[in-house]
Amino acid sequence: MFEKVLIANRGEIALRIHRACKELGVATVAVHSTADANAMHVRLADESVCIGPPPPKDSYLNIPAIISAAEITGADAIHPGYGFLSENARFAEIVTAHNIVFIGPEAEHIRVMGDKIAAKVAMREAGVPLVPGSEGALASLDEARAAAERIGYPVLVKAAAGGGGRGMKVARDARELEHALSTAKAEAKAAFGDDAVYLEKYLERPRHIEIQIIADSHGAVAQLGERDCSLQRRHQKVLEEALSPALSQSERERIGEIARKAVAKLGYLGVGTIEFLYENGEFYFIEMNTRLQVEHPITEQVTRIDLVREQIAIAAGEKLSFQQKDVAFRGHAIECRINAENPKTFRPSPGEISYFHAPGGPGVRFDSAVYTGYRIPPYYDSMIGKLIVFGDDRPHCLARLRRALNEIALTGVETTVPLFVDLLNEPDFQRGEYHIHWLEEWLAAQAAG
Amino acid sequence: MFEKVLIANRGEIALRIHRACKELGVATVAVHSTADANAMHVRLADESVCIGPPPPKDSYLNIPAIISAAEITGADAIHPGYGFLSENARFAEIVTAHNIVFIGPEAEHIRVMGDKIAAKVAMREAGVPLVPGSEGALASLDEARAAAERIGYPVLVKAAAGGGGRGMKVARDARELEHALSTAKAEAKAAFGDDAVYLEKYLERPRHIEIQIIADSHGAVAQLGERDCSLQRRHQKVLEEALSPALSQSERERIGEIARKAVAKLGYLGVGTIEFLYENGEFYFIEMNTRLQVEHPITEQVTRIDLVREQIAIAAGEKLSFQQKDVAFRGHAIECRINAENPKTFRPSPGEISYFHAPGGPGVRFDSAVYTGYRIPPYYDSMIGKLIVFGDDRPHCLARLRRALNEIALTGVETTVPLFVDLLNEPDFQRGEYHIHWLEEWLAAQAAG
Amino acid sequence: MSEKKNETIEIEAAWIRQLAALMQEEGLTEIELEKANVRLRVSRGAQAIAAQVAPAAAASAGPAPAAMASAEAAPARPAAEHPGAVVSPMVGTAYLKPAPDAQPFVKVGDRVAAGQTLMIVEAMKTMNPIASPRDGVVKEILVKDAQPVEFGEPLMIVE
Amino acid sequence: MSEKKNETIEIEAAWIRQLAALMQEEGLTEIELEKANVRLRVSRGAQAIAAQVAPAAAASAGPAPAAMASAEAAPARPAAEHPGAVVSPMVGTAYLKPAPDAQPFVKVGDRVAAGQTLMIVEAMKTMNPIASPRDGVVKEILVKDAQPVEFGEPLMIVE
Repeated sequence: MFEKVLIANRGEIALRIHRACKELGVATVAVHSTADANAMHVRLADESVCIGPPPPKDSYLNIPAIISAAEITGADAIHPGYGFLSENARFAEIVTAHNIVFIGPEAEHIRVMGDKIAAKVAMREAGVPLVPGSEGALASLDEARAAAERIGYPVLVKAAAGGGGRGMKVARDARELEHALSTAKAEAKAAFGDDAVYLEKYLERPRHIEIQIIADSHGAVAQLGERDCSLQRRHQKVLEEALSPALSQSERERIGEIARKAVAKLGYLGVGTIEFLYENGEFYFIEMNTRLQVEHPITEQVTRIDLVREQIAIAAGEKLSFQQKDVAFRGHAIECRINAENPKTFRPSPGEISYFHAPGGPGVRFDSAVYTGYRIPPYYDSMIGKLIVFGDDRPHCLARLRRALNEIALTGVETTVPLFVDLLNEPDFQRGEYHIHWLEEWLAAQAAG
Repeated sequence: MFEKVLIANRGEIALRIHRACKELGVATVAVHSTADANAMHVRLADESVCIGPPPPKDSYLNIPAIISAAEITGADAIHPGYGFLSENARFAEIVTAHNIVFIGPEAEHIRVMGDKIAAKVAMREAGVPLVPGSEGALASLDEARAAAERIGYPVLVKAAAGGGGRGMKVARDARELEHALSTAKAEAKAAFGDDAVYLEKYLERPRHIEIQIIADSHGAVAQLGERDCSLQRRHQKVLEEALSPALSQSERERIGEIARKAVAKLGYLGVGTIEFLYENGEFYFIEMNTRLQVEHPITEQVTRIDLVREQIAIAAGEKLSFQQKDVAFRGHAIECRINAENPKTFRPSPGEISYFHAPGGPGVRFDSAVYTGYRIPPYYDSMIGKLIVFGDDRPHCLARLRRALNEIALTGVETTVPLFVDLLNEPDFQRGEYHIHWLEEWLAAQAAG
Repeated sequence: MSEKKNETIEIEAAWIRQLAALMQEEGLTEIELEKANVRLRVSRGAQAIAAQVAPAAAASAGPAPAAMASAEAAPARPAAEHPGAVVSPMVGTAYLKPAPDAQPFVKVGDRVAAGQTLMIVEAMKTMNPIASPRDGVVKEILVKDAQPVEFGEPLMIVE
Repeated sequence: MSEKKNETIEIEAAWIRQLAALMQEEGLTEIELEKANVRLRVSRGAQAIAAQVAPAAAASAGPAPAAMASAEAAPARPAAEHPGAVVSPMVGTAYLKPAPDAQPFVKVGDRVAAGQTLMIVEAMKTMNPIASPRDGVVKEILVKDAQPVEFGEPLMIVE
């Protein structure tokens, strides 16, 4: 195991990593910008180093400063958390070149998965389903019809040179296809000077389902089930559930096994997440995140596996502490991302937290780096805590979530707590019937009164 | 299920009950003394009623005031918590006579178990092992020898009329018995004017092992494993573990089954705890607590069963939500009772908590009713919170406990947090090798320097 | 002498007066003094209020139900501290009349004698007469007939 | 005499006045004093201050590691705010000499010109010369040779 780990991040994830290190008996180094000198992980860490001024590019994204901090403190590993440098292949290489262990996958895997096209190619080769489409441009209506039959309606006609929604038309059946094709071609010609179009499966109201995977350096690979992260606003996840209320047990096992096999084939190391769109029983690859995920705790709650501890142990060359057959799911977990924002307008509300009291009691975990008297700096994201609630089943989890939301005492800044209270009263949410557009539609309806 | 539950208690257990009620969708009534007007459970409850001045006899033990509060608020059940009126059979009867449900066992069971002798008789009849002894006074040395052979050495010669340690002598073998007998008789004669003595098995360094049981009104009875509460100071539990580091799996199953059968035979209702002394593989009944136990959360953590929720549901006539065969133990849990006391002298330290921040992260639960700005009233006990930590196994649990203790920020009053930090460094504790006298011996050694 | 000293708090009362005057003079908000086995804390306004406000503020700005207890308690406070307040000695139901169709025991403006029954608080089917603590006039009746009352809740102002 | 001394708080009253004056002068909000079996706490409340004080108190009074960051940072602050302070522009290792066996770039009392190299901060094998921001005299050198330095850490005072 490592002697000393440098945590190249801030906020709740820096604290989460610190906690895992302390439980492993590993010393911690907190690096921080001048704006975070009073942050909780800085106060709790064994050592701390100020690495730069508030702007991320000068501190949390400042590779030389972080490497220097590791060198002057003698850290033997760096944990990048999520965001910032966590998916920067060059950073991983530089860390390794300085004989420091990068707690994450190999740089090559970060690089491939960071490239949309390369990632899709790699995943297809590894047996992961993509959004089906025609191979290349369509030469004729007949070819389009054949492709659409193969893919299944509805289909989306897209300009090969396109972007921004122009040259995109939906066809719900063979009758609509001819018109969609000609309109898309005309628009594409007008917009891009190129009328080449192709077909893709059109997903109307998909869910966002992601599979947590973990692999050690001894060949063991496991999948830890899915998270349903369909409740999003502007492509930001707002609330996540594990397991998904929408998947059947056979769907769960099928996609989990696909993900596990793909990761094994890739020779991937550490924790990662394969994200899918899910509609009508089918899964379609979106991307793979080669790092710890914000919402990892809900997987921890339903599997009772400490992902950060496993991740660090794997980086230190240890074996996974469990096997796939030991992974059992129990109960239901939900995470709410509580932001310092107006719950209606989502305008950020930085400032001083004049009073804070965390919710407690059975089944409630609050991962947060804020405290009474903490001043939320305006330079970084607005998340102030993750409320993670576990229940015996989904109804119990919802009841507990309601009571936990009610217990949070936080004054001085606005928070999104009221949004979650409202969400709990919504029948669609109570039934687990939602998709990736649901939250924005619901917010729009709420705003309209 | 009930509509509205009155919580006839204060502090963390009042909050614990409030949380269980809210998760069941039940409204809560907090009753409180004038000293507790700003208590957290009072602030969170749906309704609150001030029932009297600070002294417990005028408020939390004031039966008419509590019944009146239930009547004016229309509560249909009363939860007594632990302490105060929780084991007062008369209170249970009065509550019932007012057509309010008492959330606990029937008055008769409270009464029997509250009487030391009656409890032993009932338990023996129900097949529970007691501390073996001679039946009645010993007529001769021969009779004493025969009894000692049957019981097994060491034995304790006790004055039948005795008390306070007078007329008590230990005999470690047959040779010592004659002298012990004559000395005890002489002392008994001198002290009580009666030289009748009897024999009992002498336990030198027993552990305190207790079995959590639960029974519904439909005949289902389950045992939820043991808690090891051997770390005590002045008969007060200080730290508890589930499961015990000392029991083998077969011992665990044997005593659990004995407890379960006894409770079934008694026709007991609700949650209860049968306490035993344990030495050399044998268990000896001490007493049965007919209420929720302070340390119930560690059982909740290793079984994932919400005891308070089950308790309330049972009182409402519902069936146990699980069967004995569903009870599985996973991982290890420890509870530290954190008191507002000097960690060396144990002198209470009431006053205002000028700053409080709870420990958090995975596997940590802090059941507490204190908050920043809370003034600990001098009228009640000094417990300010229960730190409950869960780990995959005991070493992991200890590592997590260490890091959680380190995170607690609490100023303004002294706390026993440093005691637990010291305890974690103690090899005997690390190995789980301790007994009911260990903590006091250790504290004495620490004090001696 | 030492016995007597422990039975009265005359000395301490004098200290409190002195400390209160000092607080005024020096613009202080709190003085704590521990001396000769006596511990005293004298406080005025700001600080004490801050301590009380913190939880209340947290509660009221937090989700709804938390605010209630303090909100309910708030209006009661001034009346309870009124020098003429008669407070309930128990939890129960206040009755202003001896029987549903009878006249009330007293009404606002009535002159009452010490010991005279002002109302009844019923608890567990027992009728507890509330006696006037002094001779005076009923200035205000703070509860309605058949209203539930808490311990310490002001019932009436008699001056 | 000693009895009488214990019955009045004249001495303590004088202390309180003195402490109040000190609080005023020094802009303090609270003083605690324990002396000759007397424990005194005098405070002048301000809610805002209470809120700011809290986290620092929590850190220092809480379990050990929490105290560290603030304890370490504390002494650095005055020097960093000194108008003549030259602070480190990066994390790294400070070197006072161009080579292990060479003379230091500057020593206390030296007169330096703006732009003159005062020391080197090495980060990732790169030697970064630290130039004097002004003409002046080296008043103080705050780091040792080969000492690790943080971003913003004061290295030298040049006035």
